[in-house]
Amino acid sequence: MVLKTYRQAINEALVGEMRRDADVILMGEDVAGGAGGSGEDDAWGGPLGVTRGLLSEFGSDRVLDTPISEAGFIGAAIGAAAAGLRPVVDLMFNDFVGVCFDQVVNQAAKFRYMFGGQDQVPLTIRTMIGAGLNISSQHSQSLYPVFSYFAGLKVLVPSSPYDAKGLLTSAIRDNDPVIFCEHKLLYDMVEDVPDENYSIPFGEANLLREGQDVTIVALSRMVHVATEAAAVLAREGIEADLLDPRTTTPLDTESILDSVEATGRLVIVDEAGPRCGMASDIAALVAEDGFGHLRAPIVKVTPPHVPIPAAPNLEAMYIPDVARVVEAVRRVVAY
Amino acid sequence: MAIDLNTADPEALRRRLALRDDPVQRYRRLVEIRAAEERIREFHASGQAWGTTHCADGQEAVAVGLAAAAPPTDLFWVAHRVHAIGLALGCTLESVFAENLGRTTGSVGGIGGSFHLTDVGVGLIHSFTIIGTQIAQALGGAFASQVLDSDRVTVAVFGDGATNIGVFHEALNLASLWKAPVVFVLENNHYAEFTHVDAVSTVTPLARRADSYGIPWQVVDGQDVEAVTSATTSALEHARGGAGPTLLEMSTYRYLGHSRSDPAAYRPEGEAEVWHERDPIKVEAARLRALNVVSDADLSAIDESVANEIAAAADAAFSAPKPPLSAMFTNVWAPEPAP
Amino acid sequence: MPKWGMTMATGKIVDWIATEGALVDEGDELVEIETEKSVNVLETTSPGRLVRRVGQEGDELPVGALLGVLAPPGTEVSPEQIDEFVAEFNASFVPEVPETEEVKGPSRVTVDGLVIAHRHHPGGGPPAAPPLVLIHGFGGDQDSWQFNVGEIARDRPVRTVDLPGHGQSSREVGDGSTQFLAGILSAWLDEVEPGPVHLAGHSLGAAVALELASAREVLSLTLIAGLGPGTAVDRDYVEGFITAQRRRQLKPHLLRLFADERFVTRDMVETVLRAKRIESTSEALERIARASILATETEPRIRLASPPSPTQVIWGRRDQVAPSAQAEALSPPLTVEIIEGAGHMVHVETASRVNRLLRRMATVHD
Amino acid sequence: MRTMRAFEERMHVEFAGGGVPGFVHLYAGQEASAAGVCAHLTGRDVLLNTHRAHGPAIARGADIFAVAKEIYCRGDGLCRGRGGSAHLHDAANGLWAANSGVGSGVALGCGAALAARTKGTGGVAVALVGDGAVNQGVVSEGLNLASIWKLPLVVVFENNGYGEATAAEYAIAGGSIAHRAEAFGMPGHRVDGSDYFVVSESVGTAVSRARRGDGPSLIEVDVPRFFGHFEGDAQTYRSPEEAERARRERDCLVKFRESVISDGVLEAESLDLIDGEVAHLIERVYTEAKAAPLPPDSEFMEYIYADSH
Repeated sequence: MVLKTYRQAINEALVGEMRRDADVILMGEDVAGGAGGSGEDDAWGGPLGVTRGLLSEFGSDRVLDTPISEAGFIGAAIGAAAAGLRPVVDLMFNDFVGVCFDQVVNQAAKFRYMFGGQDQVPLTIRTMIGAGLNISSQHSQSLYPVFSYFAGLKVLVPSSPYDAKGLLTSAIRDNDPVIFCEHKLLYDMVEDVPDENYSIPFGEANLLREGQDVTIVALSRMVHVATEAAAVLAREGIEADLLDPRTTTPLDTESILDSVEATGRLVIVDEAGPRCGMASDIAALVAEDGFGHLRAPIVKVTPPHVPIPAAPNLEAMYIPDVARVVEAVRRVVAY
Repeated sequence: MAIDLNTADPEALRRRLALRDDPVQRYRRLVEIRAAEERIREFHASGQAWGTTHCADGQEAVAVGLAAAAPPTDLFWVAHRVHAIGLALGCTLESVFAENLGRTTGSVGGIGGSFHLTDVGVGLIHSFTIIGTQIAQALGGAFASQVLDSDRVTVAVFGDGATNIGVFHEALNLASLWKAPVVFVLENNHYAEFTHVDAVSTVTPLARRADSYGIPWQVVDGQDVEAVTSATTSALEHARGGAGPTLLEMSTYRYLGHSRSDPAAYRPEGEAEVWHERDPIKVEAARLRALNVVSDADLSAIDESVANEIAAAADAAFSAPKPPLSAMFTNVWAPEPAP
Repeated sequence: MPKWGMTMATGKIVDWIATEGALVDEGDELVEIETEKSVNVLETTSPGRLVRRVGQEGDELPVGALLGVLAPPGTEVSPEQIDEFVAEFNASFVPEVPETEEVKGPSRVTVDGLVIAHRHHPGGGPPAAPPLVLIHGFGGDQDSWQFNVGEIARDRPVRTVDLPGHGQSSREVGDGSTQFLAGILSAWLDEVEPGPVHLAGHSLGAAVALELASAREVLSLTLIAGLGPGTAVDRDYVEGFITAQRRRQLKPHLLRLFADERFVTRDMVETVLRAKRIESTSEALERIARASILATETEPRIRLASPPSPTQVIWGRRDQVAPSAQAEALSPPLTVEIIEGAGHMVHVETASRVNRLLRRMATVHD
Repeated sequence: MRTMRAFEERMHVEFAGGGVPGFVHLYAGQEASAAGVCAHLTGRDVLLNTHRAHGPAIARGADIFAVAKEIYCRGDGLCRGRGGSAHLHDAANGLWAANSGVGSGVALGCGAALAARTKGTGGVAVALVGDGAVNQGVVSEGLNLASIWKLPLVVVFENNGYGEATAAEYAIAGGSIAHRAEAFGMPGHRVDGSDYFVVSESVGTAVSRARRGDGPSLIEVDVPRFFGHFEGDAQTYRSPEEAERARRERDCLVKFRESVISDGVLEAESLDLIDGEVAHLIERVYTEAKAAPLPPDSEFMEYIYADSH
């Protein structure tokens, strides 16, 4: 058993795949940090140190610092992918997709489809999601529901170091554009992560806990909030089936529907906003295909429909917490 | 509904006007900015503030020179490294400290944080964390001046990193076509986050890019308040007179890392020391001494009075309340239009 | 309170099966105990009369705590004597701190170029006692002995190991034959345990154990749910297990390993999946399955007619993967135990019974 | 060039008669540009196409029947009916990503060039971009990337005078597109796009430079656009005489014919013969394309994701 951080797990997946396949390249702003300066070459290793050490092993032909020009370098990554490389490109904060939205949703997502399946875009976009650092609403959003809207993109929301390594490995090997959403509050979380390469298939929800009273579906960091809530509830005699979909496209609808069939109750915990999000998407799925099994209304535990405030006390109120999940479950169980 | 530009905090407005014709006040503001950022770093280091913060140590002359040159009716759209320019434009120490600490008396009530300072009353429209956004927005402000037939000039302040993003080029093209009353201020501190400017562009000086859009440009000594003030004054008048935009490249240097977590290991040994020799505070002190405007005792007195003000402002910021829950839901939407 | 599992710290009494005052014989079911990982029945290890049920149903007790008092057959004890015994026991009882070895992970050695993960459990018995080496089955790992190690280690050191292609050992499996696997384990034993050992293997591990017993000095041999090459095994199970990549595909196969579905917990499915996801695992399992499990061969019958060591065979009556009928035909010198109500994972489902059989076999042949 | 022209003239007629789905943008007038570019490209090179896609697709060697069928959104069209007129893409022939997102070709081209260099194929990428795209941020970002990474990329701006309906002169500050190259530290030239030989020479120099590893170049090709921005465009933003004059004075086919005859390279008869063959081919192409079936309903959900490897 080897305890590793989420950060190390991602780094290992990158190293593992770059060693395994010479077509894998890495690009983004400061992925090495220090290009062109006369100081250290790999001074930073990514804005949060995730890609540290890759430059020295793989060289500047495969680890490329880019200017601040997301539309340009993500477009270039798409082109390189279509031409046979497997670029892993760092979009830093997912909020920055605003400046390269066209490249991501009109180019990467549709390159294969609109050209009748002639090509593929084996591209991985790593990007940070999540609130909790008091850095306000242009650096704290969770936009995976936006990406999930677009057919042609695959969207991953790993909630643990083990999942991060396995899913990133699958993402790099996958032949489609994949958005890999790293929650910035998880980078220091540790877990047992094998040294070997391994891959986790897309579209398989992780079942973290088995119970018969309620189904809780939680995504990304909210998985940990829900886990804690489930432990509190278990002490009250309420046993939850806790599912982490891990990938929002493809979505493991079967596991969610099966679980709700057994429990009759559904609570969804999502850090993305309440409108047009994964919580509403999953609620709609169960309302359409699992209505007959429901014994209580579906409850979504999400932030309110507001931008994210920087003030620490307000941000804490914005992010769903254990108490809100516990309360929601009690409500559906008592219904 | 347009924003109301007449809501200046009287104290902030006084602070802004104080720089206009008073070199001693400019010197004092340089000192104040340096000390205030040091205090802000203490907030973070001690865990009283968290999130991140971007300091401008070494770049104070650019901030103070811009504020000294521009009348308070001109509007600034600036980058995330905003404490210096915010304080130069007049934001009070307390409002900057409180915003870093997430208090209601912060410049945006604690909702924005360190890098989103705003005080429209003194012309600080907003500070931006999405690189380059302010360049297009300032152009829009200039366009508004044209439509409204105002003699207001807008200023976009951005870093060297922003000159590679598309919106910089898009905005320069439009500004040139429209002869917009805007001044583009490229604050070249030589590093975009951790990457040296030479690694991400093949053109030197960067300002030469303006040629491709038919815009005049100039490289300015960003360590010297007087040089910045004088170049900016000309550019503002050029724009105000209807002659269109100018790109000013302020050559300066960031003493510290990109953000509070950055030790700046990517820089070569000795590089910072060279710039320290031309520290903007040193340069200005030497000038004032040479002109016999101040004595050494005056300079010490300034240091002391700044320190006292900072201590008082920090105390005030700490004693201000944290925002109530209702603040989270305020200003999501503009008020309903009047019937 | 028995110790079933290396990290087990406490157990909960679910149900007393034996009534107070009842005469019980070795192997009789005494009490049902729930741990974090399973519900299992504790069996009597020596005959006597259950004179006191100390722990009550619903009690959660630390490992080693007093569950009840058994008086030797034919002796009479007064309630006062029992009270005194209980008081004395409790006065001196200090709950043991659970082992942290599982958290540390297994040790690793390199044998013939392969990394082999293994654990040594010194236990509380005489250190010089010949150790028992446990070899897990196809697709499992050394942790599948977690309900057995603790009890057996009371008598003697226990060694567990991950076979090549399994657990945290190398994915290199040579030609996948039992000879190759046994060769690696023999080299491993040369390194860590050169002296005589007792040996037990489950399923594929039984085949490897039999091969190993022909190659080196083995004091006793226990074959659990497997007889070596030629054991009749359900082909669909083996192939389904290898190809399953997802929880929902794998679980039906794991359910076939047990008579009682409750053993197939979320944790178990996840653990197996995690091992299977490691690069090259499917290829390794495939190769082993082709060479060692699905190949048909009659030789073991001959070999078992005169086994290389004293040998016992243990099987679950309700084994759906390797039918127990094939054990019924065996005759002395083999001893054969077919356990009612247990499936293929007989050492997990009826851990207490299997532990008793393993301890006795080793003690008799030390 | 004759095939491109004939294809578009016929398309103009067919579109007016109905039956051509979607938006169609005709390339007529600009043929010397595509021909001049493609003359220097080999199989390992990539040409990034624009939404004014028909001409460059034909010039690059895509099957003209499949091109026509794609424009008619037929099942065996170049892109199986998923793309239509503006999205012609022929991976096997190094023709890429005709694109409605104007300017994207520069960024995508950077990627193609990066891949060629990383994989050591010796290939270059040529991105065609219209004058309307020159002010897109992604173009600036792509030019900068190509410059700092010294990519084997040639960016060819086909300046046909109008970005949709807006005059290039109105929309482009700084005097010319070629002048933009300075902002990115690369060579930039403006050439007469009605003269095939001029275009070809300029592109040839730039492609050789890229292939040598000396980095990117920018070429502004000044071309006339004979038709509107799209078919159905009444073109009220320009005087009727302007297009007429362009046809009269800046027709690359006329210039080519005059040039090769006066230089004694080809005889008028051989050129007439080619024109006749082309007319015959175009007739077959349109007959076949119109008769081809639409994509089967059963393939509705195909080509969204690649199969994993």
